[in-house]
Amino acid sequence: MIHMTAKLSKNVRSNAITYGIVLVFYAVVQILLATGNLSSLMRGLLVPLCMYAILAVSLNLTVGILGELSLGHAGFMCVGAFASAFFSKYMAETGMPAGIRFVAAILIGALMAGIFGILIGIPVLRLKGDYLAIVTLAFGEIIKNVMNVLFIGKDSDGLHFSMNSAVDLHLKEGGTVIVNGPQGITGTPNQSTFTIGIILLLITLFIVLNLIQSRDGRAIMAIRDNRIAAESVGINITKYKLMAFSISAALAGVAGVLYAHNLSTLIAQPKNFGYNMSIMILVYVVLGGIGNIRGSMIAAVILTLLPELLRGLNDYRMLIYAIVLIVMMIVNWNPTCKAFREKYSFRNIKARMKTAKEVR
Amino acid sequence: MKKFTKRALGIVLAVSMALTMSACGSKETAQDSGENGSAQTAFKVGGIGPLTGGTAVYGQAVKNAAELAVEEINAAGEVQIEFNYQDDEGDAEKAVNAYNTLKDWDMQMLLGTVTSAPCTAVVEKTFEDNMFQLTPSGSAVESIQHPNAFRVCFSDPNQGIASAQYIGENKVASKVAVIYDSSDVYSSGIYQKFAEEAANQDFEIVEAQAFTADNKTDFTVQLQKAKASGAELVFLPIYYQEAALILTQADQMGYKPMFFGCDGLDGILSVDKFDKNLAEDVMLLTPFAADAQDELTQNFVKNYQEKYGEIPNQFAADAYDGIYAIVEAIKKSGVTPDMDASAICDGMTKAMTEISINGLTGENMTWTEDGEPNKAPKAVVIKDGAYVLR
Amino acid sequence: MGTMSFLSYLINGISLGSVYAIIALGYTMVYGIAKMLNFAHGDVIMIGSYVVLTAMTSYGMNPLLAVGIAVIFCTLLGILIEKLAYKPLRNAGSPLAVLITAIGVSYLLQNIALLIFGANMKSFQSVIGTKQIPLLGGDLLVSMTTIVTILSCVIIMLVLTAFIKRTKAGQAMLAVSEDQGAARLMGINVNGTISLTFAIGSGLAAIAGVLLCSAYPSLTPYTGAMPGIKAFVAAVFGGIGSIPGAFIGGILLGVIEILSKAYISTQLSDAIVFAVLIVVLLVKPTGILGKNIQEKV
Amino acid sequence: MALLEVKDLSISFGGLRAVDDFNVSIEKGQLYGLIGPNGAGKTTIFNLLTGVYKPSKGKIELDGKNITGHSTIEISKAGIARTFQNIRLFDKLTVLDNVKVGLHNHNRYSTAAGIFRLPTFYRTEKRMNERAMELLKVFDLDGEADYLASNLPYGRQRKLEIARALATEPKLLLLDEPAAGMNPNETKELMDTIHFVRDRFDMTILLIEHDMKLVAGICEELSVLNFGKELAQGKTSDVLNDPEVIKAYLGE
Repeated sequence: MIHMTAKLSKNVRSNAITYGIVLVFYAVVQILLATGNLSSLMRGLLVPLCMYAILAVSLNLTVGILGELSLGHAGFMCVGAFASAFFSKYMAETGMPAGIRFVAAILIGALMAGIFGILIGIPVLRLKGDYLAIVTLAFGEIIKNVMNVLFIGKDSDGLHFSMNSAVDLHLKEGGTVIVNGPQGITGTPNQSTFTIGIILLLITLFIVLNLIQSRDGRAIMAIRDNRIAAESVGINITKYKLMAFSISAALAGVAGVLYAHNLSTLIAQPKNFGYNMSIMILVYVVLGGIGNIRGSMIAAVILTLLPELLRGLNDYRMLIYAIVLIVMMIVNWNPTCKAFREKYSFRNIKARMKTAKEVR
Repeated sequence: MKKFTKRALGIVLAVSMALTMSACGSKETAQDSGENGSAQTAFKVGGIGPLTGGTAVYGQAVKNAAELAVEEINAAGEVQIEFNYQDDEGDAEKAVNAYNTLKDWDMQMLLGTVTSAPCTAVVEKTFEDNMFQLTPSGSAVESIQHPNAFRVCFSDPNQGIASAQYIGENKVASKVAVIYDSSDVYSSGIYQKFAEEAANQDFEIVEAQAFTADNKTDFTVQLQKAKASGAELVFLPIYYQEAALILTQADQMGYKPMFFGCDGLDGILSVDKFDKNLAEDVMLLTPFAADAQDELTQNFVKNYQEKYGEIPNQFAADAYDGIYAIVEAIKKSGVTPDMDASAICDGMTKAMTEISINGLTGENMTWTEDGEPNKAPKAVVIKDGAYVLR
Repeated sequence: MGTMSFLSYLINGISLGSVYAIIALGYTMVYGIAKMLNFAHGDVIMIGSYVVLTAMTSYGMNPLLAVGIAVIFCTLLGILIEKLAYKPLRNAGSPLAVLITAIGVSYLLQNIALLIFGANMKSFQSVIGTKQIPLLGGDLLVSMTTIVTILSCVIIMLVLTAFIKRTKAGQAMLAVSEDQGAARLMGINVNGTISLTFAIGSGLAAIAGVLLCSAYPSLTPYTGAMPGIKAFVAAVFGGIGSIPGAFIGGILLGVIEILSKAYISTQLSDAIVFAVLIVVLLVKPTGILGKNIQEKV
Repeated sequence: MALLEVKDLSISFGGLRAVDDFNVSIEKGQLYGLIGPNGAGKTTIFNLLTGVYKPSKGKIELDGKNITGHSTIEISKAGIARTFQNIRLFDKLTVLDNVKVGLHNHNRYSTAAGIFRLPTFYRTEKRMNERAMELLKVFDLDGEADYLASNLPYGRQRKLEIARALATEPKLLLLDEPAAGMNPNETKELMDTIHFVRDRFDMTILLIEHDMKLVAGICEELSVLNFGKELAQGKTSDVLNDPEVIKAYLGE
């Protein structure tokens, strides 16, 4: 009995620290904002920081908790971004209150990304390891590619679609092109704020952490650790894989909504929705600790800040960034480095001093 | 060990945050000294464009030429400029970061951004802050949709229409094929308007083939289709890097139509190791030609080449003109470096529509209130590896 | 015209596919032995191309000599990368650690090239020459580059297969790829074998770079990235770890890409290639020639 | 009626008959042994019984219900649980959570209840914790409930696997070489545990084993398998003295 209460409270404590970090961060930023002590750069980065943290946490659900390598996370973000931006633009003239519209946009972004997660997950999750990785990469690229040839316009007759060009929409007088193929969606209302970002991050954490520490989360982690054993005790592998994958996708969609409503232009480019971005999110997860939710959140923040802080290096900026990334990976993961750190970690030194005292 | 990772990450986070904060702290002291002590004597002009990533070549050209212009202006002495150029990797989100970095540096006006999509994102921010913005090459319509923003280059629709009109009015060809980059705002923007205007002109678009940023090494299919359609002219509203490849591959297939391009094609002759014979008879509608005979261009090309070892392209010319336009507007409006960005913006916005400059990309360039330049594109054709006015 | 243009599309597809195939060979070898996806492989190709270009234009070297130098350079580079960036993480406990590091190396190589050579595109003069060979009574033009590319690809594949089957080092590679632990117990120098694999893979990358840039003469610091990913797809297509698989996967990928451009859509060709990949993997979960590994219960 | 009825169970892999017309009938509460040389097809029979492989021929009935060709999950729900020859625990979960995964299908609450921490979540989790601790106590693992499963010593991992299997509330427990890798002391202890489990949970147990002492010590009946075929069947003492069996085991 003692053990399990200890365990529960351990989880509670760990969660409290995670939420606490976010809240303290929020409070510090609010104080700095109020006293005018926050640089424009930092102010501009607040929403992206929340967005990348959400992406990192959500991908960690797939990579760390479900144990499947996904290289198409940016694709779900793309779906969420486009679906919500389309909705916001479409509803812009209807007189729907902006606040309600934005909440609806968030839900639509999450829902659409989640649906894509299920649609893609059903075939994909039968594969394993690197094959699954490459197929998720392929899906991500397909989503990006299709977004680049999608034209949607609106006129008095309703919506028109084309996969060819804006001219083929045959819009009537007064009609507007909402999704303009490679030129994407422009003029999405800038509604993402830091407060909303933090709230969405907290919701993401709440969902992911509570899921992990529940019956379903245990089943998901059991599948990760040993699929065959999980099956033998009656765990429905497909169901739980799909659950983790689609929740992860839906949360990535939420990040996409933040992205779409933070910039007035939304284009599906290799840089923002291609495999490069998917890999970048994976970097956050691996650097922060696979399966370590708090770590991935912090890693996302550091790696987003790093290139901005290196701006002073001018031409050498990205070079140094690459080197720092490699060095961080080696320091974090190399067995010898790990052992070295263990040996000289603060806690161990303290413990050693304690035993030394006791001996005396 | 996970504990340690977390702690290490935490420390790095704390340090990095402290760094950012201290950066802004130092900024404030700088501002204080500016306000109290000796008045600031130089305008702080920021620049934004890609220095890394696939579009780095355009951003680097802008940076180089702008710095060259700033040097000349500072040497002349009438107006002093401090120039700070930030990388945006060609990405909208990074461009906003770059803009905010420049704001922390107390930028008073902006030359940028170089590419269209980031420009559309940044113009939203400069409008909010009432910051004067002049983009050398952001050509999408939305890139300068607010009154505080102007551009040096032509807009995409403008180029598309002008190209169609030129081909139609001069009866250059009757069957035209288009190869364009559908993943690029510039290229697809020109194509859209070109196709619309073509309907009014006396030629027919017999084939339109696209490629994407991820798939731009092999153009054989697009060329073969153009060939099969019997097009006499292939319109290339794309940048010269891809155009160089298209010309090479067309040559390998033995396909020799006329090629016609826009300002993006300029620079094709200066591609390292490019066989200039392949570009023989290529026509382009461009406001700038690196081997034009006027003194201004020749001096610019000479100085640029001495400094950077490359022949400047269209982007460089636009940036160079951009800096000079800014200086001209400064003189006209009478703004001073000790004014704040918003006041400068008000003065500059008004002055921009009143100035007229002779630049690399046009004589007697003027600007309209919606930010578009008035200048005539020159139709040039490449003969013996050099531009000849048509 | 119809069949003729189809034939010409097909040849272009095979030519593009051969380039993918050579890159994929490097991917697949490294994967088979080190069990890692070397995302930096495409960038080694780019570096190799720059070396050839510099050797030829700045030092006026003969093309073959330049290629030789590039092969040596890339071989050494491959060994260096392996020693510095990958080896420390070989026992890290998660294959993802080394994957991420490979991405770091990829960024590093791109940015080094950017600093040294600048972002401006270099037009790569074909080391092979641009001669056209008319076939079928002159209706079909095939360039020398295409022929050399396809031939090199076949030769490299055959040589590699022979190397692995016939030589001691090749056998050691096979053993390491089957079971590292067992190979070590049998006295095989596992570290050495992995280094050798990287050396060969990177040397191949130099050749792939020359062929890529001869067929598509444009070179920028980012030239290697997309072909690298495509080749990775090709390797998976054919069954990653399998040398004939990489060959078949590469050729198929090239042909599908060109044909879908020609007959479906130039804009969606990448989407189509990826969609075909997905279908293949769903039918054959380990690729066309991949070994089907049943997990033992 | 027998709890488990297996009739003419067969499967082939690429032409090789791995299991050929295997028949067995196990009564409720029985401790039944399945022995045979390496590669005789013992684990394959376990895999057939648990739905990992689909039989090419034959019939499996559990408690009068036909479960032939059912999926692993359905069979688990029908009441067959197993352990594995090479231990398969959820390494990165705690000992307690390993057992709680076993309790998964008998203690339910919705995903939403889990995420939003509805009262059913706390109620069910409390019940699961109590039940899991009870089981752990049976195997003397309660002191290590918070350890990661991978940190347990080998012998205790075996016990945890059995505890996890029991958590699914099976009617039939399949043990695949439970004594593999154990020293004589541990084996002795294991025999006591198996007996105890049978008595305490009123369990029917089918086990594969190489250790003849263990088999002779606890199994009431035996089947002997060689090359996928049944060699002998019956009372343990009879079977072990069968000359055919001795020949198969000791060779010519």
